[in-house]
Amino acid sequence: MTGDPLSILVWLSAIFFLCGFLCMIVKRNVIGMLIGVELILNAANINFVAFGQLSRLGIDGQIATLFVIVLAAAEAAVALAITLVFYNSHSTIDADRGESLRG
Amino acid sequence: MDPLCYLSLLIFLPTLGAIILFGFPSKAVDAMRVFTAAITGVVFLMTLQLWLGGSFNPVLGTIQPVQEGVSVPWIASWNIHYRLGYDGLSLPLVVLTGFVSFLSAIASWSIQKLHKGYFILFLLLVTGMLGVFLALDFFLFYVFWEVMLLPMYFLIGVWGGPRREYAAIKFFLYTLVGSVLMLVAMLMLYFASGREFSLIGLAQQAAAGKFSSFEQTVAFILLFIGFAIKVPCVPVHTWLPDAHVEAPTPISMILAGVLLKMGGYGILRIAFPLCPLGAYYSSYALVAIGVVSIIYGAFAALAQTDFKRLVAYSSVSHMGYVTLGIGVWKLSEAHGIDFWLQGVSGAMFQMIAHGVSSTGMFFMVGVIYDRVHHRDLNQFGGLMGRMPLYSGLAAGIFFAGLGLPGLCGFIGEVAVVISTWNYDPLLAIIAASGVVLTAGYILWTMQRVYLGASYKGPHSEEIDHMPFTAREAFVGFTLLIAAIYLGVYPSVVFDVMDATLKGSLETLEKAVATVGK
Amino acid sequence: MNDFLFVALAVIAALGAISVVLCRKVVHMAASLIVALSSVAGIFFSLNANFVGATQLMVYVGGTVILLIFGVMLTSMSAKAELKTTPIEAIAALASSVLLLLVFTFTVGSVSWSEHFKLLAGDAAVPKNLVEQGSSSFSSVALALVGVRTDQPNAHSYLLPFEIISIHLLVVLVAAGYLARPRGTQQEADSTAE
Amino acid sequence: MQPLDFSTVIQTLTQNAQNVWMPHFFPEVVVCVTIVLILLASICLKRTARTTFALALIGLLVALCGIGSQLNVVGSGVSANPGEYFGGVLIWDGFTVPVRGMLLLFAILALSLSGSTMKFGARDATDFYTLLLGSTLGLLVLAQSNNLLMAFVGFEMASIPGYALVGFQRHRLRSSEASLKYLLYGAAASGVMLYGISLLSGLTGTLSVSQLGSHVAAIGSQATGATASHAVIFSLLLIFVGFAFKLSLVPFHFWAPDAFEGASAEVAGFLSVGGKVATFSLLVRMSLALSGSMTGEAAKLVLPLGIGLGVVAMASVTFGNLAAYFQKNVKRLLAYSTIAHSGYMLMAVAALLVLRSPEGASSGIDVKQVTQQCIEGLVFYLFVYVFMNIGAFGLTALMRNHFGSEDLEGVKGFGRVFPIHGACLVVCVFSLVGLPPLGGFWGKFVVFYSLFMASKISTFMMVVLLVGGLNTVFSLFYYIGILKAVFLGEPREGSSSLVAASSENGLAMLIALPILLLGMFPGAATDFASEMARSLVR
Repeated sequence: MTGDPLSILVWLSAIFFLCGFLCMIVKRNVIGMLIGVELILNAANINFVAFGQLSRLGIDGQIATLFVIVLAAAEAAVALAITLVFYNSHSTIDADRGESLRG
Repeated sequence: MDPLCYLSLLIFLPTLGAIILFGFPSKAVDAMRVFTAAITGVVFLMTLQLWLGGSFNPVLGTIQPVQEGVSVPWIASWNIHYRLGYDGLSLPLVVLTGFVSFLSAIASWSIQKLHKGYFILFLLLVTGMLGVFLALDFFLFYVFWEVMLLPMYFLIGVWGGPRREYAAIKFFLYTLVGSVLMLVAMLMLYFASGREFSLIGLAQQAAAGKFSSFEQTVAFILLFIGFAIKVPCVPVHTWLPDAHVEAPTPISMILAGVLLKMGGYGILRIAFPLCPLGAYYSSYALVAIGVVSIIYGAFAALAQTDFKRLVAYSSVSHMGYVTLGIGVWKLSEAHGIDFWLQGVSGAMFQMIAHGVSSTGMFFMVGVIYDRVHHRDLNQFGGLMGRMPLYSGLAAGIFFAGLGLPGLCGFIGEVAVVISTWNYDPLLAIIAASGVVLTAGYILWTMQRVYLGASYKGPHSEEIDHMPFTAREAFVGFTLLIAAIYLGVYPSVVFDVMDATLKGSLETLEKAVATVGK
Repeated sequence: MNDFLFVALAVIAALGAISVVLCRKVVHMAASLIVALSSVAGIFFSLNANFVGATQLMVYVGGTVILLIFGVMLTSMSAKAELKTTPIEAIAALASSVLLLLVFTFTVGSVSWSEHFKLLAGDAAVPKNLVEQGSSSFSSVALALVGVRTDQPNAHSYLLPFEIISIHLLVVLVAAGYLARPRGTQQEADSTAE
Repeated sequence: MQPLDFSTVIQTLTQNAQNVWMPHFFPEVVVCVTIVLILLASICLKRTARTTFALALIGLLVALCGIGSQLNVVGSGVSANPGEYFGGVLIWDGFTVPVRGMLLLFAILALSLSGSTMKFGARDATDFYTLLLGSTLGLLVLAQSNNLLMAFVGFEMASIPGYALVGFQRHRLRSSEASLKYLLYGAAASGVMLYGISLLSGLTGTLSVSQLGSHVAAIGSQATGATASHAVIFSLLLIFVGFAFKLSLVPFHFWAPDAFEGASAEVAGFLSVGGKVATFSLLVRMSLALSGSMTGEAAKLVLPLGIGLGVVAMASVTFGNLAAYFQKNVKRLLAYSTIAHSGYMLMAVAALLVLRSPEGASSGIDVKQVTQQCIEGLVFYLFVYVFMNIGAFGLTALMRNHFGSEDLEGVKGFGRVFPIHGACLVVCVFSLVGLPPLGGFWGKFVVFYSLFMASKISTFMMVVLLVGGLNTVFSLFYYIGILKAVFLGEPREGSSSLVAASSENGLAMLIALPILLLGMFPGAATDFASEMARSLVR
């Protein structure tokens, strides 16, 4: 790893991505998985801002981040609503408990 | 009338009838029966008009009414044409289609349920069959080939016997495999020829050596498998006994009388002219498959106790002569194409003859099945006494199937066996022994069914309740007369096709000879 | 100083992200997430991306995470609810993370970025360091969102996504509203097909 | 830094509105306005499901008319001024205009279908139609985006309402479960895709799709090229995950059967088709950009990419068909068939990449022409698919309404009780199998043809072609299972008195007729498709 700030940021975002990915795999709880998604989206955000500020991408990077933040918020809202519906009907938010759809 | 309109009308008249049938009230069963019979009758007359109406010149040996076939562009950007036409190869089969459709429409009186759907699908089927024989564009041919599948699936699957669903899907599946292979071959040739779908154009390109021998071989194998399934040749014949046994009587008649001929027709119309080299290289395989089919079919027929299954296996055996006759292609300095021409003519005649005799045999099985509700050969016997007229007609038709001289089955088989002698005497002897086996199982069957003490098996009382009707007698008589006529006066068929076959075989010979032996 | 802060923030962010994975309790996960996201916001500030940093703090940390915590509370998962990981899952996770790390190392990680851009760009547009970034990034971001680009005249203008996302938010609101609406309030709602 | 005052901004905005929004993006504007109107109407007017339905339908029809007036761009292209808008965020040309038309047409079909088969209260109707239109808007954006960020926005706009639509039947356990699964997989896939986008944009320094190729080529030609090229491949793979998810390609298909079984049949029909049309439109654009202008080292990527797509396509087709065979539920069966059909469509893209690879260019074929041929096939396939799949799902909805079941066991004899529905189902199902003279056959035919052309470059494509062909045969097994149940099975006691509403019959025939016509007279449609391809590949 070099001391180049861009490299540091790319590696940071890789770690975020990895952690998010692991969250999706390891956690069975819906909220846990959604947190994983947030991490992945943030990984992308770090990249966007880093490439925007430190390389050619320019303000496109910042704008992309803004959009991602807004979309993530919207997604989180719907996700929570769906989780609630699921919880109301299944009394659990363990994603593996949904057994009726298999095959 | 403009020939294009006339041929289109011929093909689509049954479809039109099917649409009109939609409007019939479901209760008017008799009206639907008569209507369907009338439509197919008109179709039959129209096919006769093609043959006897003076528009067909048998001496020409080319596609008629116009050299290239009458056509309009269909999908212009793909160079696909709606191209129709007929020659000595297809005309006999077109007439046969009209004939068999008409008779099986009459035989369809015996259908007991969901009449409207049955007759609609029946008429659609007729459209598909006529289309296959009249199409001169590969793509159009393919479309009609598949169009015929859909009604057939339902006709077997809904109106068939106890194992109808199994039989229907099996039939469908086998044919679909074949047509997918055909599709690949079609794409190959289309690509290699520079976007050409016209069968005549493709054949010309093939004759001019435009396709490489690798392409021709691959395409031929693909095409041949596709058609062999329909014929059916032995390794891929297993759909046939099931489909025949489970199908209702009129549909069995169509299956045996027309559908099987599409295989032979396809080989002669498409596989050979489009891939002459491939065909030449594979000729020994064809002959071998033909011989195996003859013997295997005959032995299998001997082993059957189900009357209809026996007739079905006899079809496998009889159609083996077709494959055999087509395949006996040997370049020889001495005789040129004489022997091969004889084989192919014999095969063609065999197709027509089989169309008449096996249609009749299936009909005869159906007539007795309608009464006694079983087909177990071991429980038959002595029908001659109970139903003398029926038994007499049946005997005549079975003799035709047996290949008795003077009846239609004889000529084709003899011609094929003789030409095989030139190809390979051993195979000829084996093929000839098939004739003996055929005689064996047919005579044995006749003895088991018709002779002996008066029938006392299951439902014997029904025979008295349901006498042999005039309608059934009409069908039987017509078929028997046709069988005798073809047997006594075979040149009626040979005259039509001689010039065409000779011309196309010479072209093939030339195409192969240029490449070198 | 700035560089030191930058590196420190990056380390904190990375640790936060890792602890999200390692924590077993949902609430702890959410707390770690807040730490990680806030440090990322700090990094954005130190990169002169002030607008984005502020948004990150307000919307992400202030909104999304709170939403998630609400979710935890509403579904009455007792805040202590533990999420156990079976050994097989742990092994699978370990294996896939090692695999992914390897992939990263050999693809993204091995690109020498400064070299890459020097060669790629060949123009002056590439800033050499953090300070060189224009301090105007706030207004240029805002203007690009309404379709006026001040930095590069023919670059993408984000008027359309900006506008259309408002409709999207409206639709999302409707969706969330529908799903969250109690069922009992409207009888005919239950006569949905089947 | 140029002077920035308020009036400049306002001026830009109005100019945009006058010159770009209204003439070019009229349909999108109309859809936006319709969404707002529906919500307003639900506040102001007396709420009935019918008013909302009418509003939504009128909105979509007006939007479709807007497309109709733009169609002259196809082929001619010059007078209507195609090009990139909003600084290249969106593209508006002879390809996207008809694709958007297709999407709108499809939305109209889905809307009419759900309007006539789903029975819900006024309040739910408002929400349902809003979500449907919102998702459609996302698809429209996705189909014409020329910017990776915009594509992501489109993806999310189409998906998020989709999650809610799947869970629309809140009282059903399966519905909420399905929507949760769909959501989790979808969110993960879009996150991965976004990460890929961020990497790719960082590596290339652009978000523009149309400039992607030249930028990637620039990377490949420089000293650090080797490692950077690896990174490019990695990021492309990540992006492809998002596409594959949306297209339910193996191995990202897990959500499809669950989501489609849990959702109502109408919604399943909507999700299965809409996403494909829009995503393939973008995928084609990306493939063209990637393969077109690349030279040197980077160009070597194209052939492996094409072959990779071919492998994915084969896997999808085979898996979809095999898995469908074991299904007892019609919706689930159709879900697997969707997976298979995605595979068939992907074959066209794979062929396109193979043909445009350097190996293709050096083999003496007319690359432009064969590329057009591939796109033509794909477009035609998509167009037929719109009808046949929505038809199949719609008829499943009718089965559910009349027979109260969506299981093969439960719908026995449906075709006998409702002969018109039955006939339409035959058309849809046989078209899905790909039998002539139905549209689906022609779709497969043109796709197979492009594979055949590609097999001249890479023999592997012949394998793909054969696998595709054999799968057509496999697929018969399970498709015929539907027909077997519907026609060969005996109807249940008492079902013979059921009568179908004439509106249902009308709708079913309206969907089945184009399939038949497209099969019998595909000429006009293929010509149009090739015009579209021509305006994409100049």
